[in-house]
Amino acid sequence: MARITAGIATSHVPAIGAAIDNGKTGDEYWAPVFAGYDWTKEWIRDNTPDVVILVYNDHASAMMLDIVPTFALGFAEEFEPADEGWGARPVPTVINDTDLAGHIAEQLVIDEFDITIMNDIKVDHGLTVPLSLMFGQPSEWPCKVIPLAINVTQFPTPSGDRCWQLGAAIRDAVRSFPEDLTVQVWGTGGMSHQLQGPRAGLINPEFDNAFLDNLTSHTTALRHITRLEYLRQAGTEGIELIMWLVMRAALGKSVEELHRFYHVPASNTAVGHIVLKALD
Amino acid sequence: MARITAGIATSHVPAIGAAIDNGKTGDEYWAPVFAGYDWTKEWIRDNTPDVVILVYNDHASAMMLDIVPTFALGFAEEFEPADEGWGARPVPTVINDTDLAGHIAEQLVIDEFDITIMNDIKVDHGLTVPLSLMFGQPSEWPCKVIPLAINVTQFPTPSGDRCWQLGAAIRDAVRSFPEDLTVQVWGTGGMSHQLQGPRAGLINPEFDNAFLDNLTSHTTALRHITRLEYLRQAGTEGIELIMWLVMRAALGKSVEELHRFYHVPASNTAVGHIVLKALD
Amino acid sequence: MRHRLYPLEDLEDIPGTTVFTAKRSRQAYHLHKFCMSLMDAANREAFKQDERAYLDRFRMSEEQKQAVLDRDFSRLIDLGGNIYFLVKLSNTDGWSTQKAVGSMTGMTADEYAAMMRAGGRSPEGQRSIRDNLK
Amino acid sequence: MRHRLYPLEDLEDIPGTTVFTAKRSRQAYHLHKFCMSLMDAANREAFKQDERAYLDRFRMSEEQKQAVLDRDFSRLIDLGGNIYFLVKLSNTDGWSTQKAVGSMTGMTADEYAAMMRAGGRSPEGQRSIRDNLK
Ligand SMILES: [Fe+3]
Ligand SMILES: [Fe+3]
Repeated sequence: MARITAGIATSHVPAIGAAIDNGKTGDEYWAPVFAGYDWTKEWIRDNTPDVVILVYNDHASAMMLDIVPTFALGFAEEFEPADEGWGARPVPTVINDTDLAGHIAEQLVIDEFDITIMNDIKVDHGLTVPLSLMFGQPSEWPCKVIPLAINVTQFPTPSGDRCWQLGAAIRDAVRSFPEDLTVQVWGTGGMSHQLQGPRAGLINPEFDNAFLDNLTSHTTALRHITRLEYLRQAGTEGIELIMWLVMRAALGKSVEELHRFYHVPASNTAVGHIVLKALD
Repeated sequence: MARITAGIATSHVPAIGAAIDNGKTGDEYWAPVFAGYDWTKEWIRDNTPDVVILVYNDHASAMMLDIVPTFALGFAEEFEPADEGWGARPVPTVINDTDLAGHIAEQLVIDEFDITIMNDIKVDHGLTVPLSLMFGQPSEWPCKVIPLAINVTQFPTPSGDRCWQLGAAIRDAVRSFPEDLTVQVWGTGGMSHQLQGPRAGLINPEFDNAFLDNLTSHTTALRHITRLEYLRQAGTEGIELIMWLVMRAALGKSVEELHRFYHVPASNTAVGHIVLKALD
Repeated sequence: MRHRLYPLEDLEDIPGTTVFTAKRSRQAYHLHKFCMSLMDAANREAFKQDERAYLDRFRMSEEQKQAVLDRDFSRLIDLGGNIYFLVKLSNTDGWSTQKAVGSMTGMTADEYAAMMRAGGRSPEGQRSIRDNLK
Repeated sequence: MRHRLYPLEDLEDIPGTTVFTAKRSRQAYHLHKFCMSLMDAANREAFKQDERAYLDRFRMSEEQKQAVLDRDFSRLIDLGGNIYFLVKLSNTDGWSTQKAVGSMTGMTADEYAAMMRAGGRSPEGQRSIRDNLK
């Protein structure tokens, strides 16, 4: 039986990827950012899952122009990194687990999620930066990855509560998969940031830290934060935090916080990172 | 306030489109098929809606290869007919009502449907044949059309009951649109047919007629026909009938049957057609 | 969590029927890419000029290419294909959908057309492989 | 039917903020098509060679073209643009995302960078236009 053992959430700022790719992780600006991930890089060496279900948003790299899916499941065998305007990141090809992905698709549709299956996507920094943060610069990623892209950009975006329901359904789907697999669910994006207009640069540490505080045991409040409230409090791009709720719901009722990190800034963004162990 | 006044269901066989385009509607083979639509062509002259929400499935013309959405709403200003391998059908460009489409998208996402917005699609026979059947060969379609494509081909397909829920939500969405608009919902595809394998050519008049009988007032039974049951009873492509359920649910509790037609065959398919008036 | 209303394996219990799944879609991805390329008149022309050379532009399996050259629709279904993609090929050839579909039944085009005119294939004995064995 | 938890108009009540909707996405469809074309190195090269000629390949409005030539990101947002598309342009120029984003704030790049290092823009007074008027 497959089981979800842990969840990881992290911001996925493109500049973090550039700092890694250009060997700047030791720079004065970047060193404090990367220090926040040292614990996790150590921990995950002994806790590498077979599969990561990686919840991210595509940043107008593979979707958003002609097609805007609410929930999109990557179903190709492999995913190459996208060229976001300055060449593709020099990172390994992402390898899917299509058996598990197919099972999850089946089960999600039975559970009345109207998912979209994507048979050909390039994956952008939203997916590859978290992999680099946790696994460094290997020649191959040490596990398979199922990309799950969520529309957080074009309104109407799904509600936080719908994302929670999706996470809970993913949990059920994984637990009903007969193969003996260790699965992690990662939620990416956030924390507070706004990348447009005169209000750009907004950072709300109070909101961010309350979110981190509540993520372990006070999740009801988080489920009911409206889309409007995210925009007001955490900036237009802070709404990416709804993807953390997919991860949290997938872990079940009880979790233990293993590690937490918060830092301002990375480029325009507040960086948040948390590692949660599933107890149920 | 916008209101849904009527619903139309019809098969959307490509050969019917070819018969129209090639002037063969009076041929011995085709005349009985087209006779079944005479009543409706007459009726719709006095009952042309402002907008048709046209529920159809794309037949690997604009989707299905790289992207397989469960529910896809067309959101371009216009849609050209697809070239399905023998040139595009000589029919007018389909013009969208993006105001209403945008409102429906908003409301469906609030109602927890995980729709996909398509900003660039060509529309195939699934959408254009019903328009030709009802409106003939005008130089412009006499109303706007919102394409709503449903995956009925690649498993997992949505359940009939999920389609019913979608129809009910479309009803709510239309009724909460402030503009004074007359809207029809059309469900297309079906009836029994199978286009593959040694079992191709399957036709089940008993199943089809029961479906037509129950569509007006005994809808609970129809909602719970499983995907497996459609395949067993109505053939692999007979499952297109789930799109009729979207139409029926959008009409509300009470409807009056204005017209009905059933004929075998058109090419590989049993042709069914029904016109329902919304009474609520 | 909602439960399946039937075991997934039951989808394989229908006589003469292959259910098109996400997995089969992967198997036929490049075959289907070829089929959809025929939605363009210039591509149809190029295909007609030299079928083999045109097919070699696509990362299809050799078996899939041969089945296309043979217009063996049954085999193409076996190799993951779905009829909605495959009719782009038969349409390119100027075949009717009835001709393409009928070619999978083991009947001649005339026999199949006659069966359809007479009301089509009866569902009797066509619902379940298991039940037929009883 | 679920009801909105807030009036849709409230999305316009946030200071200095434009919410990207399906409607705005339509307005910027061809602008965004241009932006995504820059995900290809050869296209970036062609754009750099002759920006105006390259832009003329796209059915963008004249205002959108001019705003691209001016690298006026505020104006591009006004004209329907979304930052995730627009950064393809700033990335092509070799700008950091911080430079592109900061250019919309009325601050110099150094001022904006300094604000971010000091903890970013406070949300105080930035939550609601209505509340600010009270
Ligand atoms: Fe992001
Ligand atoms: Fe069809």
